[in-house]
Amino acid sequence: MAQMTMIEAIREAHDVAMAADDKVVVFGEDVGFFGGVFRCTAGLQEKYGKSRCFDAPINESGIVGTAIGMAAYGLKPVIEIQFADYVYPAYDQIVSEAARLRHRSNGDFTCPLVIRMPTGGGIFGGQTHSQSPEAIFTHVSGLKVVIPSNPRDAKGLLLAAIADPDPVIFLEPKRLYNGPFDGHHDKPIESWKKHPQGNVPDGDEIVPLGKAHIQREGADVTVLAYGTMVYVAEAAAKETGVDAEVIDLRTLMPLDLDTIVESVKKTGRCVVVHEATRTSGFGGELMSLVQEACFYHLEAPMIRVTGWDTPYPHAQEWEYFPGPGRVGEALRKVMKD
Amino acid sequence: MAQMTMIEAIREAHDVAMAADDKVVVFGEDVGFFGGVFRCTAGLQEKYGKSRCFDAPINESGIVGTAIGMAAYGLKPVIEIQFADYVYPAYDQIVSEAARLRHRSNGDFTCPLVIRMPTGGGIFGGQTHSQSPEAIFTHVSGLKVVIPSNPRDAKGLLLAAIADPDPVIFLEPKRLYNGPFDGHHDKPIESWKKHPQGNVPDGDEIVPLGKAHIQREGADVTVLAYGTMVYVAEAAAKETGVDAEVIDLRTLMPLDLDTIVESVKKTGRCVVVHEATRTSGFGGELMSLVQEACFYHLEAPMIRVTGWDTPYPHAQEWEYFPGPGRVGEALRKVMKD
Amino acid sequence: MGSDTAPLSLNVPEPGCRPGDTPDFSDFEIPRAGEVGRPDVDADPDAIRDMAFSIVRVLNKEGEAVGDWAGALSVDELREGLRHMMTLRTFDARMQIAQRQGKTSFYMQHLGEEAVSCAFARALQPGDMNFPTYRQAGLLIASEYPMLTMMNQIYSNAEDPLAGRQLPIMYSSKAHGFFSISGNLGTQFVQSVGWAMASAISGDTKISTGWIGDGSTAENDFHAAMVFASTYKAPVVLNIVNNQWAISTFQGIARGGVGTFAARGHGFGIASLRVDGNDYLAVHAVAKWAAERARLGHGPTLIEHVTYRAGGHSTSDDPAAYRSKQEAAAWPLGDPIERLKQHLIKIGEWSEDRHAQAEAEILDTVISVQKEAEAVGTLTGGKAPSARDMFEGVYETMPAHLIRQRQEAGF
Amino acid sequence: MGSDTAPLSLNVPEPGCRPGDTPDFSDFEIPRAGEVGRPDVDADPDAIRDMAFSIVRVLNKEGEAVGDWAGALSVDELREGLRHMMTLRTFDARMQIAQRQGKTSFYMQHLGEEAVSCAFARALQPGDMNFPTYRQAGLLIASEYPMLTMMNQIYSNAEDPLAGRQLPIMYSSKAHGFFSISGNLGTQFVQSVGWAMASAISGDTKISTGWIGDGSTAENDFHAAMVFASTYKAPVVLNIVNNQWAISTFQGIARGGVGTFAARGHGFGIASLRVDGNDYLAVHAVAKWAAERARLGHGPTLIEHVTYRAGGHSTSDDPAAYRSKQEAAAWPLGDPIERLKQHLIKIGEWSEDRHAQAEAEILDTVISVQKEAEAVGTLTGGKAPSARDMFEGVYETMPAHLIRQRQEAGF
Ligand SMILES: Cc1ncc(C[n+]2csc(CCOP(=O)(O)OP(=O)(O)O)c2C)c(N)n1
Ligand SMILES: Cc1ncc(C[n+]2csc(CCOP(=O)(O)OP(=O)(O)O)c2C)c(N)n1
Ligand SMILES: [Mg+2]
Ligand SMILES: [Mg+2]
Repeated sequence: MAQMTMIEAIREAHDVAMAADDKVVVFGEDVGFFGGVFRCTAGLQEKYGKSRCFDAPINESGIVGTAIGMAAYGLKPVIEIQFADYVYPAYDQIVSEAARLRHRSNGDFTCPLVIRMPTGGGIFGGQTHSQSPEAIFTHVSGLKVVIPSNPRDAKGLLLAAIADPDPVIFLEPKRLYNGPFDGHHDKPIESWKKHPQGNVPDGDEIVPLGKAHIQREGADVTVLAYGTMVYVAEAAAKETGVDAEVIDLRTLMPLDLDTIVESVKKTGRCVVVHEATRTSGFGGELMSLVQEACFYHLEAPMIRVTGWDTPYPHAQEWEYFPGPGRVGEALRKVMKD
Repeated sequence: MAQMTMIEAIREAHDVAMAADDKVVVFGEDVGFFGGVFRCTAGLQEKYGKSRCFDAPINESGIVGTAIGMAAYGLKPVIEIQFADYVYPAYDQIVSEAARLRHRSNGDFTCPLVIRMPTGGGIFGGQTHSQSPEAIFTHVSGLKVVIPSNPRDAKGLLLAAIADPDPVIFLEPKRLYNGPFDGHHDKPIESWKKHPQGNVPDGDEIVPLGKAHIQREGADVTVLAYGTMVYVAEAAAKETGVDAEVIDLRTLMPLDLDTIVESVKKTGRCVVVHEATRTSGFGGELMSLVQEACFYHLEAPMIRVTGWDTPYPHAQEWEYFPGPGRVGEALRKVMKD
Repeated sequence: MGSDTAPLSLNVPEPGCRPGDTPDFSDFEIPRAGEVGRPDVDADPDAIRDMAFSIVRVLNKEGEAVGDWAGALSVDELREGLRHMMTLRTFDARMQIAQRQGKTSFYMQHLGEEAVSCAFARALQPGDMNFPTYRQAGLLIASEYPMLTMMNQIYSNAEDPLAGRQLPIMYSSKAHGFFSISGNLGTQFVQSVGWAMASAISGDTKISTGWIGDGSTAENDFHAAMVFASTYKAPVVLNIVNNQWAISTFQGIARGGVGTFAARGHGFGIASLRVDGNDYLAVHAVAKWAAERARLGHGPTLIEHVTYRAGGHSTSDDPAAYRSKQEAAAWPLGDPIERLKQHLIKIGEWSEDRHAQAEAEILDTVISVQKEAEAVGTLTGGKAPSARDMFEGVYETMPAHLIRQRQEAGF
Repeated sequence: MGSDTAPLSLNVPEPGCRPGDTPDFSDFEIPRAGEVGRPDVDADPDAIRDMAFSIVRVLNKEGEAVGDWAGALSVDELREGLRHMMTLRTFDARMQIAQRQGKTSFYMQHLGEEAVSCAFARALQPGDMNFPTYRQAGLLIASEYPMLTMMNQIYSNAEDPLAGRQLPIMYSSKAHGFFSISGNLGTQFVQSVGWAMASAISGDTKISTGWIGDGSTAENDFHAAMVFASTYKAPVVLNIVNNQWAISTFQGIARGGVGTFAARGHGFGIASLRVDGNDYLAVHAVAKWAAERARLGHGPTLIEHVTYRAGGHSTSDDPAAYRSKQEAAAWPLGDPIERLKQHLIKIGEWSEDRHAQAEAEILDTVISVQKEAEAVGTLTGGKAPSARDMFEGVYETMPAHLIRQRQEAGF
């Protein structure tokens, strides 16, 4: 076990996977010599050589397109999109190609591929460094979608994603890279170095895809969250005193519906939190699944706390970001309804 | 008034708009000389000249990208993507540029642009001519999303979309181009030529964006549908004898929530139908909105009838397509719950 | 300047000839067969820039094979090549009819372009991988992929290797070096580069080929392929099949009526050349050169195959609506089957009689395979793939939500 | 061949020099100033292909303006140009510090590249439209856009013309012919082509310019711009600013270390040339030529501005981690301000004293504007844009769901 940041945990997952299997190759913009703008791949080129970790041209579509060809060849590309906001040029390659290859070729060709990207806001990155596009991936059959919320999970889930035989979208909440941010932007910054979830097992232990984690047990209301919102939800529960059960979904596709349903059946109430814009966000899917499975257990309308349906603003970041204030309000409301 | 197919109605909307305003320009793959693979723009080049209706290179991203530049200049481009399945290469231009231009420039530049595309299945088009990608657009702040289900609406909504000052995604259910298909693929094909909704007003009358249409009044259950599913839902109601109120949403963004809520409050039950894959489809959003607004009125769990979470298959088209059988089953079930 | 200058106007390129016009290819510059020399396979791309503006040709008007690029194939190989092209043409004709009879939903033929894929296939080695478009079935025919399997896929019957999931003709065969065709234009061009990079990363000796149509060179993935191929010197042969037409739009809409498609390689330092796509010998010779270049580590080649789409774009299309009916006959590079046949006759290795006999045999074979396929089923009758199967293969292991959906569907 | 051939390996281009190495630009071919002639503005792109492999230069080592491209600007214009560049550099330096002080979140400077945008601006006319990247603020400075407004935007304060919604430096000013910068690389290159097409469609006389960095030429939108510009002969000037580096990757990662970026135009029949981007006179002359060409209906031009990014990529970046600290000083094309200053001194129209005085005046002005802006507010203090405003302008008319959300937000 070692105490590390999420960046270090991600780097270590790469390292473990590359050491174990020389089919694992890593590339993306600035990931080679420099080790990535967030340093998640630092040291890998030096250790594994330029043909296993290299810089790519600034062409997200080409990065994914070539990685699909490599995956079809039999390699395991783990690629980085510099910010999730820049994944859209690659959307066609992901949707029309990576996601469908196994199905349309009846297993003749497959696409084991991990597409990593920093996601979410909270860093004054404005509209082009803050977006949370998970819903446009969860809608696509054939993709898996993972979003860790702490160093321990980041390492274990990334190892699981690399081992997975299918394409995995791996979203890294950049505001959590260095510490467990709870949305209180005016308080001192915390570090993973002292946080229990910053304690990361050595070796190649995976955290399985498709399993949620109960971040905080509670009896009164179930909060479904992922990424940065896990810590915001935890803070909101603490601050309001509402006995919320906070579930960190970890994998959005496939989703751990059993854990969700069990919790909601117990609490009878549900709040869904995400950073992404509300309409057609993954929260809509979550609420639908819950109402389908738990209709007769629900004691109050479910509530969504999300980013507003506007582009992500720069100056108004903290009015946009779903912080502990807004989540806390929802907790109080759902308990009153 | 004239009786026409949806193709003719769309062509006429172009014609009316181009005659009224020489800022309206039309382009896309094969839309110029040939008039489009579905013939929706036939005759326009001859009538308005090659600089107002022209063929484009096979580059969906470039088609949208140049159209954004034209819209910023002050023109009103109405462009065609040959099939909705081919819109993904243009997704970045749509999301990062068209949708955000007004907001990020604080109104300094705007993007009045209509992006038309045939959508949906039912024509044995396999995975690349059958998809329904509406949800990936409704998730994007700054876009409007329209989907007509009959010639009358197609003309009126397209005219409204062209008049709109913001970018509009205009989805045309290709299986409805020639007749009101109800999902009974083994029955003789019907034509718009005898259907009341094939009777299209002359002139420039618009059908406003953001207003749903109650296609069939009913007391027992509200069915939310759009595109081809409107006729499937109507057929299912007829065949099951369930007194369903079928709402044709017509515009998904902005959504006519008032009409929906009023209906569900009346019926206490709700079924949502779409062709798109289920997970993170627009149905999830609809069910969430309904539960948020009508929680205390709902007498049974809402049900989604949708395409399965697989790529759109070729040979298994009719097992995939949500036909009147599957919708009818949902109606019966929601009445029993 | 400014307000003093004349109003601007939009240039919209027009083909030389529309329905009713008389085709005129007199502007189309065709070098004599043998005129373009064969550089060494390690030639510096900058040293052979002129090849992007000329056309490699081997067969002359008299049916003789001339110049540096001639002589790579034996007579037996040439006769086999002829048989491949004839088989592809017959196969196409039968399937085109089958579609008209409602036995499948869709078909696309190769009429006039048979040499491109049939001759190319011969330059590759087992283990190499093609990333074809829908108009390179010759790669399968020439590598002895079973016609029966092709038909089963076209009919989406119970023996369809793709289980009915994919459109007809969007074949896939890893064993035959034929990557799964997607149907989205351009996407696979860059994947071929990735596959080649993977071979280089792995220290392997395999190469790959990418394929794209003239119209589809406009797609952005074309650029991605060029950027990655040149940056990493990938062992890939990138092929543009310029058959003059996309659907209703001519190649000028993809390149503005200036330059050549091959010249696109120059901005990337990629070796680029054009070849007479209706000349079996020329296509093969050029393919061999480029494959060797790639395999020896000299990097990518961009080949523009100059040919003509003599048939409709697909079964959904009637070309008489947008181009002259005489255009195909006026096409100056002739018909690939006819040209190879004449060459073989010229050198005394073939005759009209043997040709007629081969035609009849091939037709017989195709018909009998067709009967076999139809005995299994067609899109509208016989044994179909299972509906249950549609839920398989979305992921290696079926996740819970798909198991639930399959149950809901009742399969 | 095949199993007999040597294993392949991946070619990953490397810059000439990494931290610790001694920079060596001896391979970099620089023609003498005046060497490249000035063709007519209606020149056939094919006739001037060599221009894509050379560099248009006007100022020689002695500070003289020589050759065909010289003589386009008056002394007053040159002095004004010098002032623009000095203003941009001073502005950058102040804002870079302001970011370090936490007054804004982010900044990007132009150090070493000031000539490109400052000189280019002068070749345009009112009504023309630029589609810039984040590194062409000289277009604003040189067209007298108020510095105060720029700072208000950088500080996201209550007077920010973009209401705090957009990142600092992502300016927008229709009135000054400066299209709203998005921050996504490449996307706007093709939009500039669409804008130019619109001018042509409308029978207007306006032209547009597109801008892209060397690294960003790898983006697919570059291709879309080329395809549409060439097909429709759009009145657009497409500019590649090759400042040798993207973030940590050198230009070889975008072009494989072969060819030139300008040569990318050849495959499209687009007039293509390279210019000394650190030579104010050369940039202006070339820009004027290309603008005239576009305005007269002769179609697009692709210009590669050869320059060097002497500073960090942005305030988030420390270039010492990936390149030699000596590289900027070793850059053979020198510093644009220094070169224009020397030219003016050489022709007796400027002096070290006047220069020092101008420097002081400019700094004074910038500081006083900065005080004014800071009196309104910075990102972390003073008057901020309203939160309510974030909900405005998503659409022209606010739809019901946004009104509900704004209420929910409590604004
Ligand atoms: C991304 C995408 N856009 C559009 C289409 C529709 N489409 C299918 S084939 C075709 C024309 C292709 O022309 P070309 O590349 O010249 O190939 P050819 O058919 O001549 O071999 C078009 C526009 C598609 N399949 N995919
Ligand atoms: C689509 C997209 N991908 C990646 C980035 C991140 N990024 C911002 S600037 C930059 C480097 C650009 O280099 P270049 O084009 O040479 O421009 P320069 O900064 O040198 O002017 C990168 C990778 C982005 N902004 N947009
Ligand atoms: Mg073609
Ligand atoms: Mg650069």
